[in-house]
Amino acid sequence: MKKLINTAESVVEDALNGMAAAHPSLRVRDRVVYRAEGPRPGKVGVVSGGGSGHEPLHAGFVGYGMLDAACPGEIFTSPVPDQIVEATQAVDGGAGVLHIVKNYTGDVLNFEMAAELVEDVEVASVLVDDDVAVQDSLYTAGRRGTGATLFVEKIAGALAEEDAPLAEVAAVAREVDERSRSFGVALTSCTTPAAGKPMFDLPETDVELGIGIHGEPGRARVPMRPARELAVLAMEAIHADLPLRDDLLVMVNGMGGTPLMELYVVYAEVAAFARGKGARVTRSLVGNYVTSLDMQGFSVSVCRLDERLTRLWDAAVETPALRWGR
Amino acid sequence: MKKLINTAESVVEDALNGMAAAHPSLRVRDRVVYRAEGPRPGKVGVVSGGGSGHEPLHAGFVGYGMLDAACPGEIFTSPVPDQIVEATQAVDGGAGVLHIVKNYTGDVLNFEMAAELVEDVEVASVLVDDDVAVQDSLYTAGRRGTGATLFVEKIAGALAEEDAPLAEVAAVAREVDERSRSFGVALTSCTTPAAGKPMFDLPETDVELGIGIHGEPGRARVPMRPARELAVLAMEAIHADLPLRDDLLVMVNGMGGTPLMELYVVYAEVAAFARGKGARVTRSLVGNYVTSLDMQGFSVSVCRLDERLTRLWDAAVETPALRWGR
Amino acid sequence: MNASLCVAWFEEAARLVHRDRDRLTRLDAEIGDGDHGTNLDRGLTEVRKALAESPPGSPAEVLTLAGTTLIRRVGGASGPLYGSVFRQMGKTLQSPVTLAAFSAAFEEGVVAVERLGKAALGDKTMVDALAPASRALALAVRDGVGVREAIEQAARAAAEGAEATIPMRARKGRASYLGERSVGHMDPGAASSALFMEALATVVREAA
Amino acid sequence: MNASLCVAWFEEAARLVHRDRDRLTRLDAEIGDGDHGTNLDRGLTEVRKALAESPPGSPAEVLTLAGTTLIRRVGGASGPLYGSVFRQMGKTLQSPVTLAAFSAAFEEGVVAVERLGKAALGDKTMVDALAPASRALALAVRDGVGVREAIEQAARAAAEGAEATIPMRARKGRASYLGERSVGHMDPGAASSALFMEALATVVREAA
Ligand SMILES: Nc1ncnc2c1ncn2[C@@H]1O[C@H](COP(=O)(O)OP(=O)(O)O)[C@@H](O)[C@H]1O
Ligand SMILES: Nc1ncnc2c1ncn2[C@@H]1O[C@H](COP(=O)(O)OP(=O)(O)O)[C@@H](O)[C@H]1O
Ligand SMILES: [Mg+2]
Ligand SMILES: [Mg+2]
Ligand SMILES: [Mg+2]
Ligand SMILES: [Mg+2]
Repeated sequence: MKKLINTAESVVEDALNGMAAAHPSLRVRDRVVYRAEGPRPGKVGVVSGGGSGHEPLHAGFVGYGMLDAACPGEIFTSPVPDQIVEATQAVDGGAGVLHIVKNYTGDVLNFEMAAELVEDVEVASVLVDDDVAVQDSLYTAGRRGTGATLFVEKIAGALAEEDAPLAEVAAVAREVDERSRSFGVALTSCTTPAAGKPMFDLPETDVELGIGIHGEPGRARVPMRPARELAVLAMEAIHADLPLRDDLLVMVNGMGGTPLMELYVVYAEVAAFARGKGARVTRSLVGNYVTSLDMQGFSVSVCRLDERLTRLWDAAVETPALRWGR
Repeated sequence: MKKLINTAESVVEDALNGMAAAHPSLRVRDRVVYRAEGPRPGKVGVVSGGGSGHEPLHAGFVGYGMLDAACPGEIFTSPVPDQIVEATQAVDGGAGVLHIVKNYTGDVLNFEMAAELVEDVEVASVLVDDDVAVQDSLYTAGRRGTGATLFVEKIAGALAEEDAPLAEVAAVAREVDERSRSFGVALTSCTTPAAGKPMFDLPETDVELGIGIHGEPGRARVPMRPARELAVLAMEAIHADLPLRDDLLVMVNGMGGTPLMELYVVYAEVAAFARGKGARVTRSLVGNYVTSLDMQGFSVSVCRLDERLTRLWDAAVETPALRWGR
Repeated sequence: MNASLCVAWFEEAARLVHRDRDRLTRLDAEIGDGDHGTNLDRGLTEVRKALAESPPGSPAEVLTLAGTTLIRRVGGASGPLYGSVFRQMGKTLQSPVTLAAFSAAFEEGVVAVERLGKAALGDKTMVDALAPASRALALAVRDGVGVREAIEQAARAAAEGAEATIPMRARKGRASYLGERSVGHMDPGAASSALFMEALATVVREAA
Repeated sequence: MNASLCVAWFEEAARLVHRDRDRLTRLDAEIGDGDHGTNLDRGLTEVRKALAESPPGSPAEVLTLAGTTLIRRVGGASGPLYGSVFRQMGKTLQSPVTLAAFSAAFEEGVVAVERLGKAALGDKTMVDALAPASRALALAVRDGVGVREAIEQAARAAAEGAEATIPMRARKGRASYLGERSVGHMDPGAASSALFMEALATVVREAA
């Protein structure tokens, strides 16, 4: 394993220092990334967080029209309650704070504990659980939160920017989650700095279907096949759970080690699949947004838009990793 | 080798189809990527191009405030004169067209031939040659064009948007090139779809210093070391050639397979180095912009800004891969 | 049990977890996300530091400080879960700390985890090591077994419980995402729970 | 030499380059960017297609069409360079196509590459195979050597020229970026030039 790090122990800290240096619009303090300008009175604060290793998620989405603060944990490890409490109290502008939490046991527990500890701030929580590779049943921890987290953060952030009340911001976040589904495919494993070797061995001939964003193996291993077929497998899984129709927001997301060129190859197939089902892809995103360290592979996330969600998606956003309209 | 492609032969075509589908602001025709809205009368057209495999360069920089057209060749192969002639004639708004050419024999020859073939359009050419790893001497093809290509395209594009005449747009492009330097480090080789295996073998213990963006081996192979030391090696090479002072634009660029987190780790060290030399990093960019397929590694590009260049850098840009101000 | 024995427990646990860090991480890489060893190692290092900085006067205070530190420093699932075990133990431990008092508090700790994690025996989690350990302690108290022997039995039960997770199909935590593919691997949290009990057995044996 | 022999030349060259595509690409990966084999293979496939679609009436027209097609379809450095060789040959080839006329046109082609690429003998490029081949042809003409033997000598000179690039340090093209590290590898363009001459020798031999 070769990585551009100083030490495995310091990588999260070092990367945060880099972020702070690169983006004057951010302020990093005690392992929390804030908008430099601080909370705006009357605006609901939007806070998210989770393990590091998914960059630009979440810290890259701190800024106008999206998050007020992000709490990065150690690599693949959810943040601790203290960080979340700090962030929540710091971004409250008097209108309460929304926690956007990816549905993993660790994230859920730490955000819950934080919500209990927060003082004098109204907190609402939304769980993101968009990954159709996991059955939501009594026999699992429920569906994982993956790519749709970006959709939830963008759209909830846009509504918060309009000074909507906490209940409404939480409701739109929940609505986006309900209307979104994702599915991921890995060509290679990822390597955490601490482990120093790949999480799993994936031979040259095979791919993992239905992976998460923490280097967990997927639901099944199948022989490698052309991009077109992998894209169809992912889209079939999504379509089976959420029939694709009307207006769609589609993200083809790289897992961190996949070149943009390949993501565009996948996007062409994904868009063709959606068209084939009679749906319209009216908004799209192609790139590395919700990653898994150096993993090669992709995930597709789909959100069924309506007019209001489209408007909120289009609203101005100004963050290190997502920016338009200003 | 596992890649998200359909066939090695169709990868450039398939990716362009994906780009066209994903970005309504682009129009792709006969292997040229244009702004959908076409040329604006009175504006100098800005055209670039080169081998594919460096995405988002160049096609991802087509749009308001940057390129009018990009000509992608096959993987690592410069485009043919026909494409460049087509693009040049299509984007001319009557004020002439600037060719931004990375200094490689193939790019130079094909752009030169195209410039000769173009009819009724005034063409100016600017060579980008920013890579300090190559000695500019009688014994080489001259310095390679790498990361600074982005700086040249952005700043020349901004000036063209202000309806400056061709000579001025060409002059500012040349000025940016003269004020810019780059240096790259590879942790791994890259694999072209056609070759199907890594261009060179790089053991777990070593890195290549002074690499280009086509998977060429570098000038030297040295033992792997912490990010801090690699960043210092790159910055020393740049500083030796162009003393760092006053205001700097700094890009820490990933080679395609490097996670964003690691680039931020490098950025922190690069910024510290510049500060140590008494320079001010007033503008920065961290991400995968000028890549080499799936290669892991980074390059640093530095441009010594003045007030005018800063203003042009800050001017609105709206492309798939670089966007601010609108 | 006095405060210093309780401190020794966490020191020994920290030593064992540090020694087995890579094994725990590897177990977690197989069916989770490969951070359990580093998570607990980091957390127990912080616990040692906290205990050294302001040495608590009673076992209950040791447990509370350890639990709080784990919650504040680990993150992930195991931080809140282990943190809750020890905080709950600290909260409920009666003085003087007889075996019976310890056993009762331990059971409270296990119940806290079961509640927080909504996990039951057989879900392939740390509960599968902790609950058998608690049961062994309770049986030892009932049968009047000596402290040292009782703790040995609890440690054995935890180790066996961890082994027993291998054929299980996970129903909680990340491993549950794998469905059938989680079968055939030991749960990393169960493995670390067995280390906690082994550490306790060691310090009790050495104190005797 | 008539038009069909000239067409046969490009067909045989296309066959050899296709057969050796991976070798050429590997040579280019060692000191360049690993696309020379696919570049030329693609280009010569297009040349065959163009020649089949509108069969030219004279060797000069074959050469011009081949050169133009290479320029229009290959890209990279080798597209314009090889394209210029053949275009220049087509432009200057005198009728009837005697060995002397062919030799003169070939020399014009080589000069065109040297000028376009600003490359001289010893720079570790295709010139190091093409120039010796041209010299061998000229000497054969001077000495009144038969066509078949003359072309064999030119092919041998090209092959030896390609071999001779191995110890050279590159001064042109991508390989020049490597400095000292370019030593010890055959230049891919010189290797493909040797294939072009081998193809010519084969079709001339078979035509005899
Ligand atoms: N819901 C749960 N109830 C009880 N224990 C759980 C639960 N979820 C996970 N665990 C335990 O936590 C362990 C994983 O801890 P760790 O790897 O540190 O956290 P994470 O899963 O967040 O990466 C699992 O092996 C399991 O024993
Ligand atoms: N300036 C030059 N003059 C003559 N031949 C050159 C020159 N530059 C490159 N070449 C030849 O071109 C070959 C490389 O061709 P190719 O790989 O197809 O193009 P590229 O270098 O653009 O990838 C080299 O091996 C060399 O023989
Ligand atoms: Mg974790
Ligand atoms: Mg090339
Ligand atoms: Mg884990
Ligand atoms: Mg080449």
